[in-house]
Amino acid sequence: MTTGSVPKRFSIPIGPQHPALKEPGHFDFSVDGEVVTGATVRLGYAHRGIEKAAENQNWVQNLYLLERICGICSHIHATAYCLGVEKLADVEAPPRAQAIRVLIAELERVHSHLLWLGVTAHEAGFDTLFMYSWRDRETVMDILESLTGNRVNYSANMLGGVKFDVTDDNRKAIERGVNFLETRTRHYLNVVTTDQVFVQRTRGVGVITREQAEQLGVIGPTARASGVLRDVRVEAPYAAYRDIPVQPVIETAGDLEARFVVRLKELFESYRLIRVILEQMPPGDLNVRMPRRPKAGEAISRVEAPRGELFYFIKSNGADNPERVKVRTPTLCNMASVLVTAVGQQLADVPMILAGIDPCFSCNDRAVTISKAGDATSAVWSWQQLRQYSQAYYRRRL
Amino acid sequence: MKIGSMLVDILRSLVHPPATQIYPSERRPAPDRLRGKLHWNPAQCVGCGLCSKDCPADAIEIITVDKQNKRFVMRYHADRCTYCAQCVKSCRFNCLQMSPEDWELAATNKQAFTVYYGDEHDLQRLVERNTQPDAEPAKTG
Amino acid sequence: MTTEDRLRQAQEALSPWAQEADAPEPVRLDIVLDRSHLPSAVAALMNIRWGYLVAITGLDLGAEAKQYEVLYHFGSGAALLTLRVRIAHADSVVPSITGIIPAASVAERELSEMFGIRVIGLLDQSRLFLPDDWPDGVYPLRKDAVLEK
Amino acid sequence: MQLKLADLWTNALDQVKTWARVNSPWVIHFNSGSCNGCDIEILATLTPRYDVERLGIKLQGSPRHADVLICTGPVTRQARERLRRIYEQMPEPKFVIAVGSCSISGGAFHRCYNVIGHIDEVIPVDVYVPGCPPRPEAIIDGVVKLLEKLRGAKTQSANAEQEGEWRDDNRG
Repeated sequence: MTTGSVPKRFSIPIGPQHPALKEPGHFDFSVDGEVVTGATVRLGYAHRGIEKAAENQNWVQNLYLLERICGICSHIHATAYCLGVEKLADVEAPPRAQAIRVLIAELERVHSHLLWLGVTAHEAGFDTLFMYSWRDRETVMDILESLTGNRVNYSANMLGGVKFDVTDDNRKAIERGVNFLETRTRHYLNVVTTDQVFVQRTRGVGVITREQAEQLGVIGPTARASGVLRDVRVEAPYAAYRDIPVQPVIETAGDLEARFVVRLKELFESYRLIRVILEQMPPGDLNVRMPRRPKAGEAISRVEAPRGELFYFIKSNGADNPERVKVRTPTLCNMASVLVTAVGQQLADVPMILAGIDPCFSCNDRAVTISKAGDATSAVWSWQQLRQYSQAYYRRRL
Repeated sequence: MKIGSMLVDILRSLVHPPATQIYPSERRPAPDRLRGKLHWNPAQCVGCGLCSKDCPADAIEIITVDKQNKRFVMRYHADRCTYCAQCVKSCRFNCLQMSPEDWELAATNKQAFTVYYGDEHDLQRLVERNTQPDAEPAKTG
Repeated sequence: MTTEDRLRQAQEALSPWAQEADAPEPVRLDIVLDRSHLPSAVAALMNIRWGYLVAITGLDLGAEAKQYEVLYHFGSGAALLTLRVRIAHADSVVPSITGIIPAASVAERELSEMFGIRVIGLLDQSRLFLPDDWPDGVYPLRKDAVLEK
Repeated sequence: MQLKLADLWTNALDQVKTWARVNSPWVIHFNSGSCNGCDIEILATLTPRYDVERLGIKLQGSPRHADVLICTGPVTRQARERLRRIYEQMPEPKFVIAVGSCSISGGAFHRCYNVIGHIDEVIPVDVYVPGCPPRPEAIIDGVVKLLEKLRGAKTQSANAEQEGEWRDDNRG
């Protein structure tokens, strides 16, 4: 560093091991004072090469490999793959299996959104909310564990159906758990929209306008918080969603608060769906026989993961192994929005903005670099001036 | 707008019983469907090898001891296993089961994770065959 | 607007460039294009505000065909439009569509990294998610890639 | 006599050190390419239901403050150097717990080209916790097994010896 002149811009590297996020990713923020002027991210720490590995093992093995793309939304990955392969093989899973798939997908959405609520609250320094939401999340984890046999990576799907049935005991446990979670979610919705301390960290922060959202191709709850309806469950229903219509949740503000509200309101929709599925569970078999080699062809399957649209392209050449499996995860579409919206924001808000899209690096294992030069004027200030400025600034913010 | 909207939770927690489970001193029974360590029953096995073929992690090896009399030994790697239970579904003779009891598998060395299942007599024969220097290597499949 | 209407609208907008059209599923439409027409076709789609770019898929058609195929998936509601562009192994170059859809840069960088397909007009060609010490000239998703652990 | 006193003193100090270490291990967590499943389960052990802080375990943000490194996931090519660097930054004595099947053997990812191996090919591991992912209880069980090991051994020297062994293994 040279003395005599103050460098105009600092670059702040964060990661790959960092205290806030539990996943590896390297960020580089250039800042002008406290304002972010550019952001780059280097991912790939969790890049394992799954798409290639999928070409070298058989169709059944791939189900479990692809399920492990992401531990948080594992079931939805497996569902997308199963739906695609079943399409190729011209087989349809029985209605009861479809209903169980959707039931678990919605339970998974509940677990994922509650997890996100806690982690993002932790980013905001609101550890009380983090601890309480994770305590309540254990309710849905218990349900999933007793239903599927594992807390994460449920392995509920198999090609041609599901592995297990929903018993009366399960049904009762789910109903009890959902009732409890519904009252808790109402409480949390109240907290994130009325608690003054928290709202100051979220309202008007990291705004993605409707135009930006459309232009950047944002998807999932992040898009829905900006007033863009992108929900595969609504637009192109699959599995049991064809019989049980989903009411989309839309907010228009596009800021962090709206993202909280959208995800929490989606939880109520999930609770409703879970109740409806349990009520209207069709009778019948759990799975149908699948050929070991699906016919040659191409299939596309799109499903709605907790983070947004998940896209699978599967190509078969009639052999034991797939010819190509392409996975496009929701975080890939949303990551660009973070780096764009982070520019011009306070550095202290960046972790919140990043967490706001519910990023998942394991899903993503790709990287994005978007740099935008800030136009903030640089000047050398005395300590006194800086203090006055900061006080005035925060008074303005309040 | 208000401040401290979670204060009620905190106050309520003062009188509620704790949510914490004191795990190592008190062991809560796991759910029946829990997928723990794999167990193999050799009685029904015909050695089709579908379990090891469908295993996403190569955790199962079926070793043929005597092909004519259908004697097999299974080598199971608990450290490779993804606990997905595909093998249980693939087996048409219900030889495999995932135990809801065996899930505390932590160990300080890796040898503990390689487990041999099978008839005692077959295991003995396998050991003999492997100790003989000119014996053909154990066939897997 | 129904899904059929959307697909019809897309087909009409793309008709000047479409070499072949196919509907593998009722909600899907595949259109084969020449790579030189790709930017104008994508611009035509965006002009009528038809959906958004869902993904870009690369395919290696193998040693016999000696071709790559690049698939640009667009989604609008339930309708799914795929623009297919075929290029030879020896001449693996496609034009970039980032001028029209800036968010496509990620997908295009992935394509060039995994298949070694050169994307003309893509500004940032730096390494995306392969490791820093990855050998140059090895493209993992090519069928003939030699991958050492 | 003087020598004996010094011995006593070192012995007592060792005991105090072991006591402190066993009663309050500070941990750091690194994901070297895992699917996230183990990570959220590790996080779950910190939250009210399992609350490992009652065992004196505290999650640290910096490797400089940590005694135990909890690793998840197979080691990807890009994460290998970072994992090694974090391990090197930790003060002696240090211990490693590998959580999840893929961190022990590659698990479902053993066919992936960018996975160069498992944790114990990069750094020495003290306790292995298989599972995909292991339940939070099983992770606590792993930590407890590590603590038992610490209580039994004179940690500093034992660790040094073990590391020597590990290096030998690797050479061969």
